[in-house]
Amino acid sequence: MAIVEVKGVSYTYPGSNEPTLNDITVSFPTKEWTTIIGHNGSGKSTLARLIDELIPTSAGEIIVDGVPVDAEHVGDVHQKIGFVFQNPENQFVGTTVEDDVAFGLENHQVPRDKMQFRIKQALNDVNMLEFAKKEPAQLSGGQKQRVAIAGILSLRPKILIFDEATSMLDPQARLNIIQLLKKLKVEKGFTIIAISHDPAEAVAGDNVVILDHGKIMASGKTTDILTNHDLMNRYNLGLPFTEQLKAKLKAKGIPSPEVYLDEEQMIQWLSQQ
Amino acid sequence: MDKSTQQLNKLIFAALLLAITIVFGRIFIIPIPWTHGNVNLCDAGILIAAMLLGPVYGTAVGGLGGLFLDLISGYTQYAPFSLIAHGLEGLLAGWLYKKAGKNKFAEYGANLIAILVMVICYFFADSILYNWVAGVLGIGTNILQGIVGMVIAILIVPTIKKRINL
Amino acid sequence: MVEPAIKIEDLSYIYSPETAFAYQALSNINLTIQGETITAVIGHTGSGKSTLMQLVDGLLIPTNGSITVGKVKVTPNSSKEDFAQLRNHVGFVFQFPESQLFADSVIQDVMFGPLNLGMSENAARRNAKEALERLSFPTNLYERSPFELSGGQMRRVAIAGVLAMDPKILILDEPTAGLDPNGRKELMQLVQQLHEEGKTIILITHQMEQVAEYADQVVALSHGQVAFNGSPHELFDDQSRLQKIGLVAPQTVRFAQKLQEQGVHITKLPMNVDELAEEIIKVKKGMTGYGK
Amino acid sequence: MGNKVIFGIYVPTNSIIHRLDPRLKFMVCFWYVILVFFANSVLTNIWLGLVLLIFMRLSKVSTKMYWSGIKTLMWVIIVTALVQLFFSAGGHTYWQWHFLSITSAGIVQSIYLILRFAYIITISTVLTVTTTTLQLADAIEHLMKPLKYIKVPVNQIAMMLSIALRFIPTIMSEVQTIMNAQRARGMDFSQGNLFQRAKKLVPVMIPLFVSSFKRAEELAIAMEARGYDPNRERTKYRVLTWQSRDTYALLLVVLISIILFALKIVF
Ligand SMILES: Nc1ncnc2c1ncn2[C@@H]1O[C@H](COP(=O)(O)OP(=O)(O)OP(=O)(O)O)[C@@H](O)[C@H]1O
Ligand SMILES: Nc1ncnc2c1ncn2[C@@H]1O[C@H](COP(=O)(O)OP(=O)(O)OP(=O)(O)O)[C@@H](O)[C@H]1O
Ligand SMILES: [Mg+2]
Ligand SMILES: [Mg+2]
Repeated sequence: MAIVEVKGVSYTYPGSNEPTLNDITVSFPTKEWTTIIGHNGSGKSTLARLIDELIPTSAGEIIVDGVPVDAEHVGDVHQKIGFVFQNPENQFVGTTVEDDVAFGLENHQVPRDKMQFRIKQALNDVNMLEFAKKEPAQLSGGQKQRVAIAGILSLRPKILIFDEATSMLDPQARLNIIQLLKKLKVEKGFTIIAISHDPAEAVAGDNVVILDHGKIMASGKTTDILTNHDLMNRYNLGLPFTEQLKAKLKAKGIPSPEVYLDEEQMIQWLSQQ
Repeated sequence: MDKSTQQLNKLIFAALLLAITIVFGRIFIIPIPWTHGNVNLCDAGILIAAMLLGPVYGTAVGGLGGLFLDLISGYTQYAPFSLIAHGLEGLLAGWLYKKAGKNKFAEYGANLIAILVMVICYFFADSILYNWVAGVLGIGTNILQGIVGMVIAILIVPTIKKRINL
Repeated sequence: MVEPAIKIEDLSYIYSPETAFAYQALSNINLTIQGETITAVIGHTGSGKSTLMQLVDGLLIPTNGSITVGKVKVTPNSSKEDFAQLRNHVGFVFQFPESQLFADSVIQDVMFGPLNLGMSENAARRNAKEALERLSFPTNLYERSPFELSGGQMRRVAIAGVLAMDPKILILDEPTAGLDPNGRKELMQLVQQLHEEGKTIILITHQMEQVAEYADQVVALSHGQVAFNGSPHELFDDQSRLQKIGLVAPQTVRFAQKLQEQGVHITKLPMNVDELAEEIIKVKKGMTGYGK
Repeated sequence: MGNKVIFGIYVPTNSIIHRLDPRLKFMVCFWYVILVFFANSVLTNIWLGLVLLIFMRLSKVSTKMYWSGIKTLMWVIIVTALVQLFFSAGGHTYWQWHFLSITSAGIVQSIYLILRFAYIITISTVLTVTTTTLQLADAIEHLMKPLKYIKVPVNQIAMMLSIALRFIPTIMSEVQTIMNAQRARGMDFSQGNLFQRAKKLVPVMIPLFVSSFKRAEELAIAMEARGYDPNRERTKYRVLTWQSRDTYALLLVVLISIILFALKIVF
């Protein structure tokens, strides 16, 4: 079952003479993690913004959890989708952490007496409860990104979209956020759409979609796509670490299993040889 | 882009220009030689906001900027006057600049009138709070501060306009 | 033997001293950086990397201690001219340098630095063109506004702006942040090339893979102090120390260490995937040879 | 993180004055300035001075802080007071030269004038050192509310102010970074006269405004994604609550005013 269906969508920015997205058809399965990868400028952010009605669809149709994405249903769509962006600084609206989480609740006209509980719960889910009174200048990038996640969790969406939400963080903070997402997916049953230009981040998900110059080039199970070295190299995406190793070993005459192996599995396989 | 998005973009940009104005007022403080006075660059921020976003946002950035700058710097007594002085400055700069069209001299004139009104407002503020002597003493630095702000605004507004599409 | 390019002695730095918000960002740093090498500066966020490098470029005045670059030495009491001297020797490419572009054309922006150094218009233009050529920046874009370029191109212009001042020492603060894998690869090749042309490079980075692959020397900061200073090999070899500084070894090293735990005998810590593959093959070949 | 940018002149001492409702402090501050206009006798001036001293003590903020507020305006105060001294007539004349004179009335008037400066500046400082920027903004927002009835878009103005406050530290460090980056390219900001220095800020301001515009675009999209619509009503999380201590403080101020007017009328 797909919770987000994109059918024949094209998009051209006003004032631009080339389409940024060209006849895109793709679906995102319920309660699974799908990663969209592609080079800088391939149209990833544009696609994500269309899904959340942040820019209006000009051609084609998008359905989110049974609701058509159009001007009439903006409120519904925003309610169903939580969106985290790349720059932690530019999405922190409140003057303190709790104010920032409250921002979305205020917009959705949640009464004040209900807010307190939901803010607390959301901050607790991302391990930031003790920072509730802090100002953004006192937080690191990774902490701000956690607050952004809490901000959308408090709105109880079904779908989370992450547009390169970890790309401005240091590796440790990045790892922490990915762990957090994995946990949320399993424990709360979210559907996750993550955007990245780093295939190493795709390994955390179930499915991968490759975007190149506004077209879908491939989509399928993560394990199938990432092991397809021809495909990955054709679009200049670089390979995840274990696949790089497999490629080098193969070139030196040591063939390894065709199926995708994560680090643990790879070590297992190597040490058993 | 649809209309409501554009409206929101403008509002947020105005908010950031307001932040810039307050920062300019607090950190770009240039002492004037031979006096104990100094000028700050908040007028640059206000004039730029007015020229980029027009009279409505010009008034908002000017008024709120002047008001807030006084409140956080410990000049609460001036706050209501600054609200009016810089609010009018932003209003006039935005409105007259629009009227000026592409005429360079009219643009300068618009800025000058805005500054002049600001200076007059402060003259009354000091006169009301203390006496006319204090009012007269303020004129020099206020004019200087306005002119410095105007020089900066006129130097950079054309360039910025090319780089952002409002 | 090249003489040390930078010598730092007992260096400390305090932000907003004598206020309620005073913050000691660096304490008691002692360091030597050799000429014509690539040195990586690493450490957790807020460890003081950018602060240290701004001191080396004479942008901040040390609270204590001294910095010597070539023949120039600065202390807390040095004159403004001395700090300016420091800046002539050292080029600093800030993080996201494209956000500092301002001029009407690419060439004008690159000329800004040389003109500030007092060069004539012609000399500045020559320098700017040379720098842009070295970065293989397309000639037909020289007169374009820098704001009409792609992200990767903007970054090249910004780096050219620093190179045009012809510094002997080049500091780069996370130069690959925000670029896709292809862009990252190209930029690191550029850094390598500058190093081969005789520049001393200091690279601030969070990417341990870059440290392993490119650095001759690593300086790890932790809470404003030098927690490690030596070769990448030494650093990644000692897991407990790494953990204490709050760092993780590159994937290849971690992978090799895990293999060792599983009883696979690896003799040399691999610094990149090629070396790792070679190590594994050595072990395999050894085993199969043994089997025969 | 040590990255707490010094901005206003707020001093965190958590005194009783710090804990009062900012709206109250606002009103009291302006009310006090109005009272100063009524102080034109020895007793009234002493009374207001005494009240002010008590406020200063209660705030637990060092006297140095208050003194620095007066110090910045010292020059203006001295010149104004001297003009008052030499140009006032009345009472006993001690000294005269052409149109300049020193009279007993002149001395008294200039002393009152100095006190007026000192009182007004100091009460302003009391408000600022005891109230955080955030509280000031909340107070302004609340005091603005009645303007709704004359069609002023109060909600939008409040949002503008709150976003501006949030981004002041961000913009401050951005300014510092851009300035440092241009200094690294050989720029010297501290040389030259007023206008030359202003001109040198162009390479700082252009990147700053361009990046602010990009920031605004991103921020607007992020806000829209979280359901923000400038034309729609919103509920409110942060509210100011009037405490009983605020009522007591208010009563005290009423008492202070009554005493002032009593002193004026009786003596
Ligand atoms: N607001 C806009 N107006 C006009 N063109 C735009 C706009 N936003 C993006 N584009 C263009 O559309 C194309 C796709 O942009 P998009 O942001 O979707 O790419 P992306 O895959 O997210 O890239 P990145 O990895 O750099 O984030 C680019 O060529 C970009 O220049
Ligand atoms: N202008 C400033 N005023 C006060 N404190 C500052 C200032 N700049 C930096 N700091 C503080 O000094 C410490 C060191 O900062 P620095 O920027 O050098 O760290 P860094 O190692 O470069 O971190 P990152 O990896 O995040 O870039 C941090 O705790 C920071 O908050
Ligand atoms: Mg994108
Ligand atoms: Mg740094």
